[in-house]
Amino acid sequence: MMEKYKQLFKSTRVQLCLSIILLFIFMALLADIIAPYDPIEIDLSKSCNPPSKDHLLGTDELGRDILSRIIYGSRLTITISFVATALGATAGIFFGVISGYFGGIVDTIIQRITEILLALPGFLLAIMFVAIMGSNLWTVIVSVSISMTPSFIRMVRGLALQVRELEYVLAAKQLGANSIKIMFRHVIPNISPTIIAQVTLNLGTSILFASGLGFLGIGVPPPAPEWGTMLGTGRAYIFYAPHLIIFPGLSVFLLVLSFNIIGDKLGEIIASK
Amino acid sequence: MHQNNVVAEVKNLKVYYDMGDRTIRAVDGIDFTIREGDCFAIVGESGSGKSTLGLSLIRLCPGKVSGEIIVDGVDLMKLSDEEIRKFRCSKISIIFQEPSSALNPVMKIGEQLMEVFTVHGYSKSEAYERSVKLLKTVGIPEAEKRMQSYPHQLSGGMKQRVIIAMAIALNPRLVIADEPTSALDVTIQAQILNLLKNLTKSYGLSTILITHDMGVAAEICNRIGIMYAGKMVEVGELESIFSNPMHPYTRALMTCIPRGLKGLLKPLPGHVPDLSNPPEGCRFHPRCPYAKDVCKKEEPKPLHLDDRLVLCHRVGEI
Amino acid sequence: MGVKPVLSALKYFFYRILTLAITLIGLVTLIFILIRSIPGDPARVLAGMMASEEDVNLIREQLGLNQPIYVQYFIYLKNLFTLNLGVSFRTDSPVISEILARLPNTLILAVTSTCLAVALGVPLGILAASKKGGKLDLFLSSLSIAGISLPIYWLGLILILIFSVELRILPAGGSGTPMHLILPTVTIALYLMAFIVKITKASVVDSMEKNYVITAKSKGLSERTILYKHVLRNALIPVVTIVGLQFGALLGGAVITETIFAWPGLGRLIVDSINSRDYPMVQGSIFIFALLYALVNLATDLLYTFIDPRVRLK
Amino acid sequence: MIELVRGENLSKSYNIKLSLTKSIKVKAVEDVSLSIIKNEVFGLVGESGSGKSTLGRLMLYMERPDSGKIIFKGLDLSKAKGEEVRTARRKMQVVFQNPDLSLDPRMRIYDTLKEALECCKYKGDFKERMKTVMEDVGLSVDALSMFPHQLSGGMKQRVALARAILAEPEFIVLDEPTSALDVSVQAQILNLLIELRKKLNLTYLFISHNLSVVSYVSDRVGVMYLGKLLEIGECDEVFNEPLHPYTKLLISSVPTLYMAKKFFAQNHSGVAENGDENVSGCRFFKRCPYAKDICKSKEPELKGDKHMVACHFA
Repeated sequence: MMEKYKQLFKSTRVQLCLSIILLFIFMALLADIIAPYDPIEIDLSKSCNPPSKDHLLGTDELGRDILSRIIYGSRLTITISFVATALGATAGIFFGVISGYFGGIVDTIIQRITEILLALPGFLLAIMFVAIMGSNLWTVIVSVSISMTPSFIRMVRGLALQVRELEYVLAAKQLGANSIKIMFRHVIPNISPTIIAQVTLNLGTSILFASGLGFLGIGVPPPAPEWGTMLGTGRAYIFYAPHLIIFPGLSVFLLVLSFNIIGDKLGEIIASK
Repeated sequence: MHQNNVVAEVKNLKVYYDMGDRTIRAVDGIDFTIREGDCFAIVGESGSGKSTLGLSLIRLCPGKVSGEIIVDGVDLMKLSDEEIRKFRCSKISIIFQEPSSALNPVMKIGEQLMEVFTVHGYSKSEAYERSVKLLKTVGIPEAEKRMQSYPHQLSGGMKQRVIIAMAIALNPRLVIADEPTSALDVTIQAQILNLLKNLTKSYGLSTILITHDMGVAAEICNRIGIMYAGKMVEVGELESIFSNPMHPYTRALMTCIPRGLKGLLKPLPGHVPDLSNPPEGCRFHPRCPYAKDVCKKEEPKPLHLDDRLVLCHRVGEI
Repeated sequence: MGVKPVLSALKYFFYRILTLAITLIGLVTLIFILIRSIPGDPARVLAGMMASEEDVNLIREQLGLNQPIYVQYFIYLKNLFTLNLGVSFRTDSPVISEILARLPNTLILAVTSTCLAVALGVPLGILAASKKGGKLDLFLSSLSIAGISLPIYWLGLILILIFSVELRILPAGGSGTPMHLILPTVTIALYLMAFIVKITKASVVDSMEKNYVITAKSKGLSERTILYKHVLRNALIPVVTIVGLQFGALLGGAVITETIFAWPGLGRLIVDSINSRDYPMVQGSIFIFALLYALVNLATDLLYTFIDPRVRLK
Repeated sequence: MIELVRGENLSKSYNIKLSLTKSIKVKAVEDVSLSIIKNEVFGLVGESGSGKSTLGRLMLYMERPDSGKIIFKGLDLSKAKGEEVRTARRKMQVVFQNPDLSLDPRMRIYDTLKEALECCKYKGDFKERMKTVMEDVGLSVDALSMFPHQLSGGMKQRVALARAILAEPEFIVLDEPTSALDVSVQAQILNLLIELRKKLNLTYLFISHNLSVVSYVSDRVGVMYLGKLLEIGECDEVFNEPLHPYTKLLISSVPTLYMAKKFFAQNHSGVAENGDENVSGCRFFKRCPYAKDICKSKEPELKGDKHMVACHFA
């Protein structure tokens, strides 16, 4: 198995994508040091300046440095993406494994709830939650994670259903191993490759969802330099200051693309068994 | 003994798979001849290269194939893609192991069967008539109704009958059957073997039966070739091989099979070698109870004794 | 067809309608609980902070908030399923009529973009699969993964930048003429097409490795015939299903696209209502979205049973 | 003759989905009683769908029967307490058909065996015990540090056997233990099984579709067909003088190295079908050349003293 993962890092495309992701994480961690300007301070005299020596990516409608806002924004984006995915995946694995492994009434209840959440397309579900709960960083994180949980439960449940019927699990049961041990020792490790691939793809999707909410004006509220929110406010100036929308969108695109390429490659490697 | 016409001749056939860092020599220099009316069994364990051999004979093998495959006087290796296409099914056809995956699940049986005729120039109506007749020949009841069925509506044995029907549709010179009954239950296996036996007789077909089961070979074949690690180690008439196996591997195969006799079996130690790195000299020597120094160093040359061919240094000594 | 198979198909259909209804009830129950669980007076929440005391009282009356919680719940359910979705705070007109006025616009957008995406995506996916490993495949696959990763709101803005700001050949937003339809359609279609290329290619490649392809080759069929006659018939079954499901998901994507292009559809209605805290409208449009989504999924499932003989209703 | 395990009137059925609306109940095992004597090898033969594997799993109490009971050394498992059942099940171990699925691919052999010892709450030195067991099954201690994919099929089956005997069982169900192996390796495993049984005083239930293998290892055999035991008796007797027409068909179907008489098999053309087990009479009725009216209407009982058969005309 390890050799398979080594194969992943050998691909130049994956190396490139990993560097992009690391670059953004690095920006998020060191934003205070590397950002040239304060991301929130308003200077109306510099409103909508095009890229220049002083402001490499230009300034926005309120005269704030876009580069600094993107650097600080990576903090929000990376946080939202990792926390929301971690929450969604944990809930998905927890309920999915329980549902698939134990079956019975627990399974039925979890399945019905999953179906209810799947009654709306993921993005609309996220919109519904922020609409009701209000918009701030945490409601965005929770909404995005809830929107990815049901499909995660479905996937994990399916995998767990397969593994629980496998001979080595049956043999362990016959020896008297208890269910918790079997879950942690056999079920979860053996479905983990597929989960890892899915998590990687979800990291990308959660960025799209979170910044999509921001774009609609119901995500992380201004003045926070969230990329989607920047796009949403910047689009009013599209006719004379296109740089306001080009760079935040490009950041979203690069990060999502990187996660998607790695996730795809992981999926390919798992399938090549 | 046989003065019959030669239907197929395979000379120095090699099939290599290039795996990047290593080469798997699945078939490594095999010769044999099929005469009219022959049913030739190729017997071997998994990893012996027997299925690769079967696929390469009809030029469907993804590996690198070299040597000569002469069927009906034509060397298949020299044919263009277009020519080999026309050759398939009309002169040489194949029956696969898994009847459930060999048929297209979303096409009707009739459509799949008629295709064999239409692609080789028959009209639609003629194809239909012949297909129905064919289904009756292979023992499928209610043939007209079955033409409209989808594969999942048929049992495994019935599907295999359909596949056999496709293989014999154009009355080819040579039919290759690759483990045709391994996926079937034993009572169904008996029915299918019986069908194959009858068809060979009534159609005058020549067949190659690839199998891991000596019993199946004994059931319907008249000649037999034993494969081990990409080599054909012994070839001869069925009865003579069974009464007097010369190669130690052939002997081992026969003593490995429980035959209702009590007392311990004499198993072979070890397992089939890795074909990307086969042993030096005779490939069987690490498992052979009679191996001597020469077996470890030199590859044995084919030895012809009457109608028999053996690949062993120690023929006659053991 | 006899009577029995028809009955069994009907039974299946009713079973699906029933589960659909249960799921929808579940969803609206969830919304009910969520709204009630927000701290404060639900009537005040629903009316918004700016509303007058009169308005709040009116809402309290409308929703039966003076009555016990279970009575409220049943009133709420009854109202939803009779499509009595309340009155908009913003426009004072019934929610359902506003929604019905917008719905056709959303559907037009979804249908045109799906058609465009399928018409381009499926052939390109097949092309990529048939040249698997080659340069064309690499190009198409890269394009497809890039398309899936593109934020749809950014793509829309970039298209406006090119075609409306720079080239000045297409309107940046609004509706009314076919010209207005082009940019939103292309925006959605590009994303969907990227997705369709990906799954079509995967499905075709998968089918090409199946044993029946070898059987077909052994019959003497040409590669071309095998691709069109054998492989595609199998490979396109999952594609149809996934496109159906994506069509439903498109309704979600419509929220963004309609906002970018000021397209007067249901998606933009939701966003506008959220921003103006028009809760009856939000609730009503989400309910209608869920209903539509469920119906599209149901239709997809039925279509699937129709095209795949293995699950065909007997 | 001491009885070790007894199954009384065991039944087990599964729901199988045929299409979206239709599902049927397949009676995998129906009203089967089987008593296994200490130290014997009981061979269970049958074709696919005969229910032989299900019966094996029921005997292990791995699956709970729908009705009927399992009695292990005088203890009725359906009435026993949880801990008693666990202890009893530990004394009944299993080796499965597929060597690739028998071992967790992500665990080293050492960890697989360690898990078994932990489950049995083994008090002694783990390393020592593993060493003995590995020797018993003919593997070198070096294999302990390997992952399953580094071992050949035969070696994996040996590890599976090692895991089973670590629990010091009295009864082992061998579910097609050699069917996935090559004949030369199969012979090794069969000999090992015979050896271990003598050495460790084991009792086997040996399940296989391969008659020659069963006849090689078994003392007694049972023949199953569509969920029913049709014949039970001493191995030699059943194979040399089969009483049930199905047993006769089965035996004459086996391709042998001798040119045996094939009359019966050649003149037979039926298939076991789903649903055949639901007929009111004998389940072999449709395929049986000797069938009379009574066979259609009345189900024959399994009768006899030592050599039992379920046929009206035996």
